[in-house]
Formats: sequence, structure tokens, C-alpha cells
Amino acid sequence: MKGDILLEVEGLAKRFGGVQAVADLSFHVREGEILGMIGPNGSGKTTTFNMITGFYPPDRGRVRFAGRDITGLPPYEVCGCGICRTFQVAKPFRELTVIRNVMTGTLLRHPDPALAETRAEEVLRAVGLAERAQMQAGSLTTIDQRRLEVARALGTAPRLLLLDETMAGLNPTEVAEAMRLIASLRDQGLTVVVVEHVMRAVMSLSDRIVVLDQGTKIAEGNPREISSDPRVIQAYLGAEYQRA
Amino acid sequence: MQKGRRFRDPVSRREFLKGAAALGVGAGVAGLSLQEAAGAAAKEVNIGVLYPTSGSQARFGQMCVNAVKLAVEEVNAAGGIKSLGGAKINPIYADIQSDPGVTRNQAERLMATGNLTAATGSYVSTYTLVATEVAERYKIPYVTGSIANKLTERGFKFTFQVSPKANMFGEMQMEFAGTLAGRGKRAAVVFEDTDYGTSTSKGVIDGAKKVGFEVVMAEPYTAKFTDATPLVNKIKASKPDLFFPVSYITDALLIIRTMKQLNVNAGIIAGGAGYLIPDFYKDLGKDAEYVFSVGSWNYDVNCAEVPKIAEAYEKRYGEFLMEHAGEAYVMIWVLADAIQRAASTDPLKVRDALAKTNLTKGPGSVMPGCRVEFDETGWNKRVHPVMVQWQKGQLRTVYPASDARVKPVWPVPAWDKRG
Amino acid sequence: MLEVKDLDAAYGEVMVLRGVGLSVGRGESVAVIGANGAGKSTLLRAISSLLRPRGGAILFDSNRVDHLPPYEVAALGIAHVPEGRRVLPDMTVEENLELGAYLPGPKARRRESLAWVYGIFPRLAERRRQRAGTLSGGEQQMLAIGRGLMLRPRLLMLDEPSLGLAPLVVEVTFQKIAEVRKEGIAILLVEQNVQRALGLADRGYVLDGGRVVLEGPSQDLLENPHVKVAYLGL
Amino acid sequence: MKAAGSPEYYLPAGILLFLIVLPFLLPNPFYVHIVVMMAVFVVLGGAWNLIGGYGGQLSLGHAAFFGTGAYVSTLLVNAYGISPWITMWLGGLAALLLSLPVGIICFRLQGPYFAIATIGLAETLRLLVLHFRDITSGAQGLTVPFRGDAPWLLQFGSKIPYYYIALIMAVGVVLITRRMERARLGHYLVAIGQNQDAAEALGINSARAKARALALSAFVTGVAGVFYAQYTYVIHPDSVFGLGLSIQIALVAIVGGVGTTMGPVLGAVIMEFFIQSTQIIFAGQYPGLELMVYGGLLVAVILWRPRGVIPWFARLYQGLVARLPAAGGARA
Amino acid sequence: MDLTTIFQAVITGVLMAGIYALVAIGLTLIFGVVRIVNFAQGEFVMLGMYVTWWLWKAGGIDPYLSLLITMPVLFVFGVLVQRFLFRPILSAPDMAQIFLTVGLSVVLMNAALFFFTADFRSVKTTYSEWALRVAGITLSVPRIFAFAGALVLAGLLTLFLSKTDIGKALRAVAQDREVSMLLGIDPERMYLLAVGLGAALAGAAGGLIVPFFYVFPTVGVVFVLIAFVVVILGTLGSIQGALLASLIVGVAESLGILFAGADLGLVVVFAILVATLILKPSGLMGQA
Repeated sequence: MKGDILLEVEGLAKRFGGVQAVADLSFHVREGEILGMIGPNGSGKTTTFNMITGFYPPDRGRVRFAGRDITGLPPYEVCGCGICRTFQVAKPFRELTVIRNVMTGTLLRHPDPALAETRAEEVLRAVGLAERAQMQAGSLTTIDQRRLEVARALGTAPRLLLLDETMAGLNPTEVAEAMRLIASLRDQGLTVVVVEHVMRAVMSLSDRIVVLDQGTKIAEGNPREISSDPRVIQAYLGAEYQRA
Repeated sequence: MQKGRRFRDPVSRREFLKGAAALGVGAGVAGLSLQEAAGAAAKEVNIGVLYPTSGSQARFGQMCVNAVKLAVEEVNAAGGIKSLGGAKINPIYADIQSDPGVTRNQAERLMATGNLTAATGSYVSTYTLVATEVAERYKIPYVTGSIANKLTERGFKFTFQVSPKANMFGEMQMEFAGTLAGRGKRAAVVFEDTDYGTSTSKGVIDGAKKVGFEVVMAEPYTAKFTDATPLVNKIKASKPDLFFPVSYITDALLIIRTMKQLNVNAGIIAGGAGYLIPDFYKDLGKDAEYVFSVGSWNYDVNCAEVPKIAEAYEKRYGEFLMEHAGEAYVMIWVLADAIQRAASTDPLKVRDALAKTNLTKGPGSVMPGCRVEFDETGWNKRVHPVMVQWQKGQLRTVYPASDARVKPVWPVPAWDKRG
Repeated sequence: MLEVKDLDAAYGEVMVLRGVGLSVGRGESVAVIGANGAGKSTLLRAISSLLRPRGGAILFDSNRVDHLPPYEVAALGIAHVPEGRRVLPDMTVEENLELGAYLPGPKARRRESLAWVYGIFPRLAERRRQRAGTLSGGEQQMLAIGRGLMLRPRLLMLDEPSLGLAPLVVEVTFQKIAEVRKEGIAILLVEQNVQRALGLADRGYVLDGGRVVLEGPSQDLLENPHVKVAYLGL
Repeated sequence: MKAAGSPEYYLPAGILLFLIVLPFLLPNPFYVHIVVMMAVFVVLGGAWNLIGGYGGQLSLGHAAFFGTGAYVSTLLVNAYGISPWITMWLGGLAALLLSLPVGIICFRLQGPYFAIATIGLAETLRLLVLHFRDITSGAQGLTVPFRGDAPWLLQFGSKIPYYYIALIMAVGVVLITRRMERARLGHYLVAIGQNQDAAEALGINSARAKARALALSAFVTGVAGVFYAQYTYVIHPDSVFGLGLSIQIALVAIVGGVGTTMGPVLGAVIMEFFIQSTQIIFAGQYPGLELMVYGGLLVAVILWRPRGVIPWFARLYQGLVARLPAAGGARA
Repeated sequence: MDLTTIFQAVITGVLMAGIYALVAIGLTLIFGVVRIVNFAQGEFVMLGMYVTWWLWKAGGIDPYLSLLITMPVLFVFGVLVQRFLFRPILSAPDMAQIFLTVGLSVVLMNAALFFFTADFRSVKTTYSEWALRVAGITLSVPRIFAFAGALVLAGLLTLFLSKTDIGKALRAVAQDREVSMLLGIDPERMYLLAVGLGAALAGAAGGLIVPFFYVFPTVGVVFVLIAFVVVILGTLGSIQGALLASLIVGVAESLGILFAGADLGLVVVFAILVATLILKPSGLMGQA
């Protein structure tokens, strides 16, 4: 096993109108690992991210990060603690240049704009966006928007990075690139949680995987265990698929 | 409506185009320069006329402008300024849009570019305060009928006030009320929260003690209401014998209507403005009867020329000449007199001539007291307010004795006792 | 009946569909499957004209429909039940259904259609006076489908009807869709639940990265190992 | 290659030089007055732009800050004879203090709710200033006594010194805007304006960033109020706290182009030009005509350039820069 | 302060609420569907008042009867405004939309001044002065009519929105524009309808106000600020909210005048607005 427990989620629950989005969800993330979080559409993954990062207050449950209770903190404070996230639908600051997008992140730790810019350039090099630094974020391709999303998050120098469907809509070559990027982040000592639909990626990247369905955890384990877990196959492909 | 030339201040428009060109933004209006061809005639005396003809005060402003037009035509028809070879008065109108900022701007424009000899106007004291500040700096004499005490108490050399001062109105009302109703009455005072309202009502409240009245209510209100009932309801609860309102137009009308509806039977001794305009009787009809008001002027002022003037105005505009418009009319003649004596279009000379004004006859003298003479501050020391009452559809002066044309009807019959 | 040819579509600068071709025959049911972000919803949005395609053509009864406004596409008999159900939350169940038959043709048969839809979804009849926003997820899905049926469509397009529903509810929903299918209405179903989707459809298309990577009869696709690979990365 | 002789340098320098000599080119003081008012609205529109443009918060209550500055200063000047050069800062500070509760109340609100709440606050302030006439002289307004040429009292016989003060303030606001735009706050505000969720996820306390921008904006607006009171001699609750002023302040930035440094500058020039030309061309004779035309122009500009004229103007300007020859050299 | 006085104030406030509601409902309807905050709504009322006055003056038509003309006239006016002014800027920033309507209000106000002069007009009907007296409380009959008219119109509008297909389509567009298109609804036409109806309601307000109020070019200003407070307090887009909020505002203003002072009635109203928004930033009817 990797290091100490960095993030601990305990009994989290959230209801929207008639829909129980997340019900009594508990899991933890260890320092230095990549945790995959999978589940069919609508199984509560993004809602979980939103509760961890302070966008939704949970109806019940606790979130602890590095020993500190961060349940219900506003998003910017959660980020200040060292958790940064990306969004399922990329939310670049469309009318700004790529470098200014990233500077918005790096300014958190480097209030001096000149320093922040230098740092932003470093981050852009790390994610392979350096040549596009002066482009308008809105005019980037899908993969580059995802890169930007990650770069912006990295700019805040997080200890834990939450990636929400970073690979959706990418073609296989791009997926491979994205996987290399995420792996390199872990190698630099970052802890990462990935919510992902592209199974190939999750399976080969993750140290451990948590599977959600109907807002609850239906399985947890290493990729091999997960891919042979009948509950998982049922959740994804339908009850009779295994037999077919 | 004026016939002939459509625009009457060609000078400033041409000047503006020059200025606009200097600013490098002239292209847009260059096409309009065609209209300025009419040009200024050789002998004209430019007088700036600043009244609010749009915005919330437009009704009063337009009546004043009408009166100015009449006076200017009369002056010019009578041979213009004889000492200047019959030069015509050329009024340059500016709409101050019921806004102090626009007043400032228009005053600047006329005084800087209009080649003015003098200026007049504004009606509302707030605007006049602004305009006279500008006039003082440009050294252009400004004749006004606004009533704020402050106007001529700032040591200004170029401001001339033909009208009574604000404090005199309340004093006059109370003096009259005292003689009318005797001591020990309950007085309710309400006033719209403008300068006019607050300053004239102050005289009422201060004067109440002198005549031994008890002020049972004294409150400002915001004129933009849609229903006077809450206010009148409160007045009713204070059980007054006499009621002193200072109002604009709709509020005046609504207050009286509502008093009738709520059967509030205090004697009404109003503070001018909205109670003295044609719209008041037009709307209220018989319910306007017996309402008293103080005024700075009235169309039955006891001076020889007044009936003729009032008739000319009414014939032309189809409504009577109300107090502020009357003053606006008088002021043009006061200016014409000063320019005649100065025999010059130089504002400084006209100022000096104005300071020496002593009109005892002619249309320039017809303020209450029938005499216009400015003291060293520029105030017409011969003037006093008058008390008027609506009687049979007419506004009649009832006080002071020297000016009274008819006797006041008192006590006023209760609402439910009227025919 | 419906033919999509070489369709390109994009959101802003981001290309979502690249040269997609697809067809649905009269009374046929067709499934489009693929991972999230593959472009399935975009395809349906382009067909119902909510999104103007960048290139290619959409034909319905051999007529071009890709430049019609959405409400005219609906008038042709194409009902689109959008992703996330999108019931009108402040209206009652019945009002939602009535609006489904807003166009003149369907309006003439409204009472009949209402009875028909209530027949298929008795649950909706029970809740007819309830505000749609207060329904459970499964009920909302039924309402959304019912609302689409009120149009008396010749083609019913369903976008992820299983989204966020409990397995039992998904089960029921798909039974209902199967019933609708029996009424002879052509169905274009977008779904990530492969088993369910292909179980219902005659034919299927697999969309990946905005392209059709596989197509064929449902049985073939179900047995095709590539499908499983595309989903589970095995 | 950018040489000092390239149009990119000499054009702005030329414009600045032009602005410095401008009052001496104008035929009479009225035009100086117009450019002073333009400069005042550059300041006001620029200040509004900090929160309204960069922060994306549509305030329709900026007159509250303007009026607070004007009243606090003038009351102090009149009561204690303090120099307006000092009360200028106090007026700005008062406006800044006022902005704190305004921010706390209003930043929870979105879109039209925010706009109308700010109208409500400014109107409340106006009514209270009218009500407490013992302190504020109510509807009488306040007058700055005329002292002739008294530089220490910020009074001058000529308009030219006012022009230079206003010009310095206007240039100051442009510089403040540029500085803020490049500082952390500016980056944050723009990010919030583009996508508040994403900004919060990056550790930005959006409420605090907006409150800071509002405070800065209020301060500048308050200072401008002090200058205006000194320049115009008379202030009145309806004119310095009125909705009309609030709308005009916002309009300057919107017509020019929000969230840009030069937008309010251009907007102030255009708006003031509209106001003056309609007042002059349709002067006085036909009541309502001039404002009708003014309103019509406003509608036309917004229909024509809903995002302000700055993008259009920027293209013109770039075209000009590209076409102008380098100084001293012939066209290449 | 005796009880009758307080009671009179409350009743007066309730009657005023009818007028506020009429102006506010038009405003809230336009916002709910088209998402434009119409700063010219007061001027729409002003137009309605001039039309009513002119019909009375020129044709001797009773103000209540003339609603049958005023409302269609204003409806057409609203349709034209939507088609030629609002539609081109529907996707423009909020700010541009608000200021377009500000510009429109300046034009309308001054067009009225230009064509009708600044004279204060009024319509004198036999019932203008009628009043009911019950237990020491006086109720002005035309105000009761206006209040009743407001209720009837609000009721009719609610019926229209809940019972007719077009009404439902209007609500559908307000709730989800995209879905409404999938159902075969043309949103552009619903926008025309919404602004037309909003203007017609303003016209109706004008017609109902004329018997006891005055017509002048700036009259819209009197109503519009209060109407804004009402729609914001009651949540933009909500008709029930506007009704409830107008009651609160009317009574608060009336009691404010009685207890706080006649110049502070509006301050009390604003205070209530601010207090409500602090507790519920999206107004009384807003989702928390």
C-alpha cells in the first residue's frame, strides 16, 4: 500500500428533489496513489466531487482532508487546503488566453503576477501546452481544453487532484496522451482521483478503483478485481450480458 | 408657437460646430450646419431663458416659457430697445430638463457661447441656485422669480430676485390665518420634500407660535405618490382646524380629493404652486372652491396694467396666467427696462442698470406692491406675497388689505354641506 | 424513413461528430451506443435541429430537414425525449402531456392520445395533478416518454432513458419502451447500457470519438467482443 | 520590429499631447466645460467598470458613492473650512466604507436582483439625505461658497485648472484600471466574470474579490463626487444621489465596452457628445425633442453594438496604426 | 393613533397594491418568458393612460369600456417592441438589454411630452369621486374598481396560462425554451405574445388608474420603481409572487407613511426588500 490516508469520505449523502444522487458513501484516498472512480452515468460520481470540493453541501456525512474536517467549506477554501478539481464539462475562461487561464490558478500561491506567469509557463510546459500559451482558451481543441483544465488546477499547487472525466470525447491517441500525463503527475508525488468512463484508461492507470452505482459504492479493489466483479459488469452492461 | 425660423439660437449652434470640430468629432453633425444659415440679425439683444420644459417640472416650465414669449413679443412690438435703435430682444431658450446637472450644463452653454446680455428663469430654486452660480462666474446678470432666501444672501452681484423670499410666504400665511381664524387653533403642516416645500413650510411652522397656533403635525412627504389616503388619513388623525399643505401638482389634486373623501374639514391655506395653476380648478371643479393659498403673484394683482396682460395671455394660451408665469413675464420687462437704461448690450452695464431699477409703472412693475426696486443684495425689496382664494372658479386676492380685491369666504363650509 | 448522411457537428470549435451516417426504417428500432462523450446526444440534437450541423445531410421521408427550426421538425412526427428527461417542473403531469400534443395534428387526437399514454403508464394517470418537478426520477422518465408519445410520432428518439435510474426502474422503463415499439413507432435509442439497448433494438451503431466504429444487427453486436472492449477496457 | 518612431508609440503620445494642449485650442469656456464633463465621466465610467465590467456586477446605484463623496466633502468644507484637497480623500473613504455593507448585502444576489437592490440602496440614501435636513440641509442642497481663485480651496476662476485636474483623474483611472487588470485582483475578477464556479474551484474567494473591486470603485467614484461638487458649486440630493446619474455612469461603460481599459473613455466621449449635441441642436424650442433624439441614439447604439463600441473602435485604431507611416521615415 | 386610522391605512395599502400588482405582473411576465427586465414598463402604463384619456376626450368613451381598445392597442405596441427592439438583442449581455429599455423609456416619455405637452390631464367620470364609508373607513370607489380590475385581470391571466394551450406553451417556453421547441412550440412567437401581453396589462393598468389619477408624460416614473421592488420581492417571473409582494409593499408603504413619516414610506419598502433579499436572495417565491 501507498502512504497515509489523505482524504477520507464518510457516510456522504445528497438528495436532489426526487432523486437520491449519493447515499451513504464512504471511501478514502491514500497519499501518492491514483484512485479511479467509475460507475454508470448518473451514479453520483460528479455529485461526490461537488460535495468534496464544497460546491454542494452534503445532506449528511463528513469529509476529512489531511486530518482536517473540511465538510461544508466553501470551494475556494477547499482549494486553499490543497484539493483542486477539474470539471466534467470543461470550464475554461473562454475569452482569456491559455496562459492567463493558468495564471488564475498560479496566482493563488504566487500573488505577484510576474512570478505567477513564470510558474504558469512551467505548468504549461509540463502538460504540453506551451506553444499555445497565447491562444484564446475558447478556440482550443477538446484535448487541449482538457489539458488546460488540468494545467489550471495544477497551478494551484494541490496535494490532491480530482479529475472529472478528463478523457471523455478524446480519440484513442489522445487518451493515451492523457494517461501519460496523469501518470507523470502521480510520479511527481501528486495524489489523484479520476472519475472516468474510458475504462481502458482507468484500469491501467489506477492503483485502486471505487465503483459507484445508484449513489452507493458497489465495489472497491484493484483493477483486476474490479473488472471481473459481476456486480460491476451488471451495472455497466446489463444483467444478462455475462450470460450472452 | 413661433412662426418663421425654427431654431432661435444660431450663434451657439455655429459655435458648437466649431468646438466640435476642434474636438475632432464634428463630422457627425456637420450636415446640420446647413440649418444655421438664418444667422443673427444686426441688432439683437440675446437673453438666455432657462426653464424646465421637459421632465417632472415641465408643466410649470412650459407656462413660464409661454409668458416669456408673450412678453418678448410685446417688447419687440413696442419698438424694441429704443436706446439701442430699436434692437429686438432675442430670447435663447434652453430646456434644463428638470435636472440640476443639465441646468449647469445649459447655463454654461448659453453664458459661454450665447453672447448674452442677461439671463432669466429657472422657476425651481434648486435650478436657479445652480444657474446663478454660473452666471456669477461669467458676470452675466440673472433675473429670477425663484424664492429661496439663499439666492440673494450669498453676496452675489449678478443675481436679481423679483419675488418674495421663501420665509415671507409662511409668515404671510400665518398672519392671514391668525386674522381669519383667531388664536389657539390646531395647525397641520405637510410639504413635499423639495427645497420649495421645506423652506416655505419652515416659515409656517415658525410663524405658528407667533399667532398662538398649536402645530399638531408637521411632516414632509415625497410627491411621487399614487394615493394621498395614507397622508390624509394621518392628517385626519391629528384633528387640525387649519391645514397648510405645500405641494406640486398631482399631490395637490390628490390631497384635496382625498380630504373630501375622508371628510377632513380643516380650512385649507396652501403654499402656492400646485394650488394656483389652471389644472387645479380644471380637475377639481367645485371642490377647489374656498381653498386659500399664498402666492408670489396673481392675475388680479392690484396694478393698472395687470388686467390687460392677463387677458392677452389667456386669449393666446387658453388658460389663465399663473403666478410663476406672471413673474416670468414681468422679468422680461424688468430686463428690457434695464437694457434700455444701460443703452448697451454689455452685461456689466446692464447689471449696473438693473441694480438701479426702480419701476413704478409699466408691465415691469406689476409685482405685488406695484413696484420693482432692488436692494443692495439684488432682492426686490418692494415685493410681498399675497393671499388668494378660489371663488367661483376664479383665483381672487383676499389679503393683505392693500391688495385684496374681494373678501375671504370664512368659515369654509364643510364638504358634506356644499351644494 | 430517417437517413443521416456524413454528418459533422460541433460545439463552437470542438468537433463532436465526424462524418456520421445512420438510418432508421419505418417501424424499426435502432440503438446508438457508446461511452459518455462519444457524441450520442449531439447526434439526436442535430436530428431534431436543436444544433445546426456543420456538414452532411439529414433526410426524413427523403426530404432535407436539417435547416428546419426544431418546432417544424417536431411537426413532421419526430419526437425527441431529451437527456435528463427535462420535464417542465412547474407544470402538472397532465399539463406536460397536453403540451406534448401542442401541434394541430396531435391536438385533434389529444383525448385519445392521453388515454393511450395513461394506458401505457398507469402511474402517470395516478399522478396527473401532481407537479412534474416532484416526481421521482423514474416517473419523470415515463412522463418524458409519454410527452413524446403525445405527439403521435412516427419516430421516437430517446436519449439515455436509463440515466440515473435504479435497476428495477430501468427494467420497467425498458418494458414500456418495448410496448411502444409494438405500436409500430420507429425508435432511435441512445443508451450506454449496451445490454438493454441492444436487447430492444433491431440494429445498433457504436459511436466512439464522434465516429461510427461498428454497426450491425443487435445480436451481432452483442456477441462482438469489441463492444465489451470499448466499454470496459478489457 | 517596434521602433520608437512607430505609430504604436507616437499615436498615443500624440493623443496625450493633444489632450494637454486641448483647452487652448477650444474657442470658449463652454467647450472646456464639455471636456471637463467628459473627463469626469471617464472617471465615473472607469470606476464603474472596475466592478461592473471586470467584476460583471451590474450596479445601478453608483450615485450612492458619488453623492456620499460629494456630501461628506462639502459638509466638511463648509463646516470646518478643511481644504477639498484633504476632504477629497475623506469623501472617497466614506464612499468606500459605504461599499462594505452594500457588498455584503448585494453580492449574494444575481443579475437583475443585484441591479435593482443597488437602485434600492441608492434611493434609500437619497430619501434619507432629504429626510435628515438638519445635517444635510435636505432638499436645499449644499453650495460651495464662491471664493474666486483659491487653489487651496480647489476653486479657480478659469476652467482650465479644473480641466487638468479632471484630466489627471481620468488618466489616473485608466492607469488604475490597467494596473488592476494586470494584478491578481484583475485576473480574479475576469475569471469570476467568465465562470464563477471554475474560479472558486481555483481557490478564488469570489465574494472577497468583488468586495475589493467594489471598494476601489466606490472610492474613486466618491473622489469624483468631491471634484464634481467643487466644480459645479451646488449639489442636490436628486442630482448626486439620483437614479438618472447611476444609469448614466453605467451607460458610459456599457456604450464604450465593459471590461476594457479604454471602453469607458470612449463611452464618456460618445455619451457626452450625444448629450451636448442633442441639447444644442434641438435646444429649448420643442419640449421633449432633444431627449427623444438622445434616447433614440442610445437605442440605436445598443442595437448596433450591444457589446459596446470598443471592439469596433479598436479595429479602426489598429487599422490606423497599420496604415500610418513610421515617424521620420517614408512609407515602406 | 386610534384603530380606525390604522385600519384605514391598511385598507388603503391593500387598494394601492392592486395598482402595483397590475404594473408588476406585466413586468414579471415579460421577464419570465423573454428574460428582459423592462425599464420602460412605466412608460407602457403611461401610453395606456394617454390612449384612455384620448378615447375619453375625443370619443367620450368611458375609461373602463375603453380597456377593450387600450389593451389591444398596447398589445400591438408590445409585439412591435419585441420584434424590432428586443429580438435583436436577446443574446446580448444583460446590461445591453437593460439599457435598451432605458433608452426606450426616455424616447417614449419625451415623445409623449412632444405630442401631448406637459399638461396634466384627467378624466372626470361620475364615479371618479364616489366613496364608500364603512365604520369610519373611507374607500374610494374607482380605487376599488382598479383593485378589482387588477384581481380580475390577474385571474384571467392565470386562467389563460393554466387552461389554454397557448398559455401553457408560454409557460413551457419560460421553463425550458429548448424542450418547448421539441414539443413544436415556436418560442419567437411566444416572445411576441409575452411582450404583447405584458404591454396590454400595462395598458390595462393605465386604463384603470385614469379615473382617479392624472396623465402626464413622466407619470410612468411614479409606478416603475415600486413595480421593480414588487417583482424582485416576489421573485422575477412569478405572478403569484408579484401579487403577494404588491400586497406587502402597498401595506408597508401605507403603514410606513403613518408611523415612520410621509417621506419615508418608500424607505420602509426598500428596507423590507433588502431584508427579504438577505434572507432569500431570489425573492419570496424563489427556490432556496
